[in-house]
Amino acid sequence: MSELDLSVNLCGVRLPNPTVLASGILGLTHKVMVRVAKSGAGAVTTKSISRAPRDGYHSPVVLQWNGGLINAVGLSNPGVEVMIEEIRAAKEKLAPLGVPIIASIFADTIYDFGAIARYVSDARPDLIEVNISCPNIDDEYSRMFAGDPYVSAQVTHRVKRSTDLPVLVKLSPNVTDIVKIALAVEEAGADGITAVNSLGPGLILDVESCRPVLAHGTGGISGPALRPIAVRCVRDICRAVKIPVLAVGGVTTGRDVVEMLLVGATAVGIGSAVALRGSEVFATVCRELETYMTNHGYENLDAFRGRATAIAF
Amino acid sequence: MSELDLSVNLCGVRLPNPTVLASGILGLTHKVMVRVAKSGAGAVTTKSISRAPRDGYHSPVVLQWNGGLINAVGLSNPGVEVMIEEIRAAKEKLAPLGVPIIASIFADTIYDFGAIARYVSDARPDLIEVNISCPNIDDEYSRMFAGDPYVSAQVTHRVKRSTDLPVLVKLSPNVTDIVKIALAVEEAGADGITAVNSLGPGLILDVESCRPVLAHGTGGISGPALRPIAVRCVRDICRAVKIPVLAVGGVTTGRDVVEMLLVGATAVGIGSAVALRGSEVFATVCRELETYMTNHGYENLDAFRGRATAIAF
Amino acid sequence: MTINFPRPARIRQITQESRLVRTFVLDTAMPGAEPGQFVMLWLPGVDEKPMSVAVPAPLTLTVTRIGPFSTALHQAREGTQVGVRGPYGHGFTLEPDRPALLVAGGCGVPPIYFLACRAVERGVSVTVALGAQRAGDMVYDDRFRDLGVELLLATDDGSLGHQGYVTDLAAQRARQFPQPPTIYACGPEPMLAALLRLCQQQGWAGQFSVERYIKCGFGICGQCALDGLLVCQDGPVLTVEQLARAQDFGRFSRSATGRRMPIR
Amino acid sequence: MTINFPRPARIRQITQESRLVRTFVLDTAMPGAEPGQFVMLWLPGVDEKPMSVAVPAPLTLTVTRIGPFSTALHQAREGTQVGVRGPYGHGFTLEPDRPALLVAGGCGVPPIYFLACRAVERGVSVTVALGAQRAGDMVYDDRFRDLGVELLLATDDGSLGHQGYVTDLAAQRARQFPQPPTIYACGPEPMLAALLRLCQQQGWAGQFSVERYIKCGFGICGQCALDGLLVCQDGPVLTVEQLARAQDFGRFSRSATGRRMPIR
Ligand SMILES: Cc1cc2nc3c(=O)[nH]c(=O)nc-3n(C[C@H](O)[C@H](O)[C@@H](O)COP(=O)(O)OP(=O)(O)OC[C@H]3O[C@@H](n4cnc5c(N)ncnc54)[C@H](O)[C@@H]3O)c2cc1C
Ligand SMILES: Cc1cc2nc3c(=O)[nH]c(=O)nc-3n(C[C@H](O)[C@H](O)[C@@H](O)COP(=O)(O)OP(=O)(O)OC[C@H]3O[C@@H](n4cnc5c(N)ncnc54)[C@H](O)[C@@H]3O)c2cc1C
Ligand SMILES: Cc1cc2nc3c(=O)[nH]c(=O)nc-3n(C[C@H](O)[C@H](O)[C@H](O)COP(=O)(O)O)c2cc1C
Ligand SMILES: Cc1cc2nc3c(=O)[nH]c(=O)nc-3n(C[C@H](O)[C@H](O)[C@H](O)COP(=O)(O)O)c2cc1C
Ligand code: FES
Ligand code: FES
Repeated sequence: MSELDLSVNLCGVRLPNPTVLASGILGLTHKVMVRVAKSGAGAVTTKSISRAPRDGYHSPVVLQWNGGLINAVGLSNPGVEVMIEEIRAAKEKLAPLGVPIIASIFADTIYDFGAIARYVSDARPDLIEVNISCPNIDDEYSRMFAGDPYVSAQVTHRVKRSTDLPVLVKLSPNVTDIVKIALAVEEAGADGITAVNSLGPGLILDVESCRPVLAHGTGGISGPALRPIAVRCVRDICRAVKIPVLAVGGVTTGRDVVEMLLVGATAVGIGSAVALRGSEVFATVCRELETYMTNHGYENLDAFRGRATAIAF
Repeated sequence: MSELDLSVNLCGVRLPNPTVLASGILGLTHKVMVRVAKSGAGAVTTKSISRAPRDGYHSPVVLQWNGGLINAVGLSNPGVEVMIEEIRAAKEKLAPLGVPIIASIFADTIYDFGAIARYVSDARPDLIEVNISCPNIDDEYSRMFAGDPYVSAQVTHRVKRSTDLPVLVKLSPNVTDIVKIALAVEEAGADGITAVNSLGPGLILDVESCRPVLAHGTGGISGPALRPIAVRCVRDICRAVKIPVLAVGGVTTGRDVVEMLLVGATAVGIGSAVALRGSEVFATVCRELETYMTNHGYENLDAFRGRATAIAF
Repeated sequence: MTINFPRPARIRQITQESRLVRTFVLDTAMPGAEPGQFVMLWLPGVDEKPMSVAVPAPLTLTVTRIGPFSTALHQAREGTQVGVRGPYGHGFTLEPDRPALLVAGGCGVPPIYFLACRAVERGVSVTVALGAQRAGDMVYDDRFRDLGVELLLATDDGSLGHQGYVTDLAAQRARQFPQPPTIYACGPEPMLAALLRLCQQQGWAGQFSVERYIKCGFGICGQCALDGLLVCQDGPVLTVEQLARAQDFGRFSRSATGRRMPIR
Repeated sequence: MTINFPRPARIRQITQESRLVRTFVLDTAMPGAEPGQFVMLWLPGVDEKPMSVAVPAPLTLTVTRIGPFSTALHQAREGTQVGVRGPYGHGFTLEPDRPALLVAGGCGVPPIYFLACRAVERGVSVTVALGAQRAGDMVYDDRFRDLGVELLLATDDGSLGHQGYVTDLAAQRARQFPQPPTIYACGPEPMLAALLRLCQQQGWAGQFSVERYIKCGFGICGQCALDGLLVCQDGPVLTVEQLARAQDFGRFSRSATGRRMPIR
């Protein structure tokens, strides 16, 4: 087993293994991010960072149902000034471990995306992930940036001009044609694509009180229920673009990591599975991945990445 | 319990209870549809009917995963000439039971939707459901009609002019803004809306053979994984339109029926749950619904329909 | 519980049974499968078809080469990966108190072999009648002999055993039974239809395994309808009483579109 | 298993404990809950907040009116519908071989009561020290008296029991124990910080229940971070050793945004 090489090159950044802590999961404070890295993640992503601090919505903000999680956190975060300190502190501890940190950013205007990218770059995260795809902010910002190829490209442009760091743009599955958006952000200079954000939004009621169970009302669907949709999105995007894809959505087991790699993903984000299998999920999933590789005689991930896309279907 | 009235008026048609066999589930032959009605469904829908017979895709065409079903049947059906005989035979047996039959139709051109609606009307089903939202035909027809408000309205127009029967238009959750489509078909004269068809499409691989598990590759997601998305779609549509909504998507228990009614649905389709709970699911779900009504002192469905939409959220 | 999702498995052993028939032993099992139940056998990239369980552990399927799927399967080698889901359907119910006559023709032989094995395990003595066109098409006859059951063979050309229809041979033998027998049968529908008439005339009990076009296998698609019955769930094994009420039995089957087609 | 989804329940009984404190008995139970664990209590249309289990069956919660949520809850009537999920977190672990000193202040009293009940059930004798600002703010003292445990009371103004800090009272009593005690404590963080220093000086063991801003309750959102610890999962009960390593303990908490805020 020690012969297996799980490492990944994501936009020029080396990850010791393909599992990435997804944005919004535990990524608020440096000590917790370091703990997740020590428990086996190949990279960690911060919670999405806005210019000003945000309280987020009232609770419940995230619940578990039989398909996974439903969340409307409201992008709560302490704002970029606080978060760059967390990133700096995290990076200091993560660099010796060889685990990169991805700073997730979001803003409510195209212009602000640039400003915050510049700000965050000061803290030297290894990558920037641009969250244009949160499904829970529609009422606030009137629409999701990732719903429109032109707007998505504009945001990408602006961020690229504001940083020298590699930039991932995070897309939404809640669009009629995700490939169109992927091509637009690639064309606009994105170094990679993160696909996907949570699905929906969805709505679950408490039928006794006739109220939505989330305080916000609707919420994004993640976890196992999202997986087949995410796999299809990643497959479609990988077929269409040349830049690497960080695949996120419902990944819970080593088998699910393999599935994402088979359709062409470079690395694989894990979020909701932390609720299902604990923060050990990264190490566990890597062990399961190694078992698959051993059974098939693969020594590294390139040996099978994209194999399913090679078979025409 | 015998005091409870579960009956429903769907576009002027009386259903003894709000549960409707969804299109594509068992609805191919009259004797099986009669059996489903006898086992408790308030209405039955035929498999979607095309002009010419269709073999559908190779197998597997439908599988079960932990979130529900995934299917790409390829709209197999024996064609309208055969199906109108099935509808006639079914209607003869269903009418005495007081269970209406809904004829689901689809076509590959706007024009053909009209032709097939006219043809099907000869067999006097109680309602016509216009399937413009199958997620599995993209490659064939280059796009889904339900993805575009203008095209959806055109189809609705054409069908309305070709029949005197009440017309339901079946929408897709795979659009950026389902309310826009709902408003367009209402404006075009639809008597009601069926929401929603299956989600995605999604993709599940067999990681051993690196092949999709469905012969077609991708497939529509239905069952529990779809429910929160369907509830949100139904809520959004019921807020926006005045015509009745037949809510479909993941309904498996009486609680789920209540949830759909609370967000404003008039009746509730059940498909995948037949795999989970057998064809007795209709009777079972009605019993569960009655328990809820008894606990809350409701004597009929109007007593609580739309109650969650009344509470602003 | 039945898992409605293909489980990967590999072909471990292939045996040529006759010119058109091969037996495939897989490296997996279908514990709990009953005689008469079937699995859905998936050839990735090709198709998926219903196949009767011949032996549940290791899972053994006997397949007649007849069209694209079975031809592709016959081209498979040991080690080829397939997928299986099931077991599906309602199987045979052995009635231990009546003489049991098992009748099989064509690709109906494997499930009848499974039933014979079960009978022997339970100490129920059975008579088996197998039919084929000619000697070279007869399959599984030595397996039955190894089981030690009474075995009657019939071929159309008389090249092996009795010359004529297996149904006639079976009828003849059944009339000698001290008590009215139960007929357990699997084979082409005309054969089953003849047996149904026989059972009706004689007042014998019968359980026949019927084929209809199977897509889902778990009662969702409605494709396998035989009148109001779903062959994938209510069948494939149906009783004489059920079949007597099914107007299409022996007359009409359904194609992949669902269209009714006359049989033969 | 913990269900991370609010289960509907109704308020069956409400008791006024003091001017700002009410106890709510629900028509549901949290079987398997351990002392120190908490539930998320949902008021539909209002908010959801963590509340320590005071009694697991019927589920009983004691709530101090402090802000919008607790005020809305205090306005609830018998019959009001709420939702509960849990139990969450890591509770107290009774060490039966050492003298047990239970210290509580403010809204820390209910979980300490649950722990005292558990100790009495197990035959472990415990000493309980409760603190409040004045006599009218003291809650649960008669419940502890009914349990028959040794009870020490302290108020800031001396209007009930000892005048001064409950921490001093507790320290004084603990020094009289024949063996080094374990301190089990719940209350305001400055009180816990004082107890931590005491334990460190004296070499006593300690388990303290700590509050941080809780959103998810099941280790997903990271909001409850205390250094590298997640209070909703690793806590709320943490050991003296864990807290000694947590640089923020007693100094910084986090707001709903996740921003570090100085305590007091
Ligand atoms: C319950 C059941 C058990 C079966 N068990 C066996 C078995 O143990 N061994 C065996 O060789 N065959 C068995 N069959 C038949 C087998 O599934 C088909 O013959 C299949 O192999 C044909 O596929 P093909 O592509 O080779 O031929 P095709 O050219 O596609 O079909 C040839 C004929 O096979 C039948 N057929 C095709 N597809 C299906 C389908 N999806 N469902 C039912 N019938 C179909 C039709 O009558 C068709 O005319 C069984 C069928 C059923 C319904
Ligand atoms: C593990 C745990 C157990 C608790 N048990 C009890 C209990 O048994 N009885 C009781 O009265 N209170 C308990 N609390 C505190 C309680 O959750 C809050 O005080 C809540 O009632 C405040 O809500 P509010 O809207 O009334 O006040 P707000 O004005 O919103 O807040 C007042 C103060 O309460 C705290 N608080 C607010 N929201 C939260 C939150 N989501 N998580 C943690 N702290 C918060 C903050 O310190 C805040 O400054 C517990 C807290 C934790 C962490
Ligand atoms: C509680 C929660 C909070 C999230 N917050 C963010 C966020 O701040 N920014 C973001 O880009 N994605 C956010 N997401 C989406 C995840 O990063 C991820 O894309 C999604 O959950 C799908 O992956 P999963 O199925 O592995 O959870 C959040 C998801 C959850 C469950
Ligand atoms: C096997 C299968 C076949 C289907 N075929 C059709 C169809 O022919 N026409 C149609 O409008 N919807 C079809 N659907 C969609 C269902 O009618 C329904 O909208 C969807 O499955 C969601 O409901 P459910 O979660 O209750 O299954 C099909 C669904 C399944 C699972
Ligand atoms: S094969 Fe689908 S219902 Fe029987
Ligand atoms: S409250 Fe969310 S991780 Fe602890």
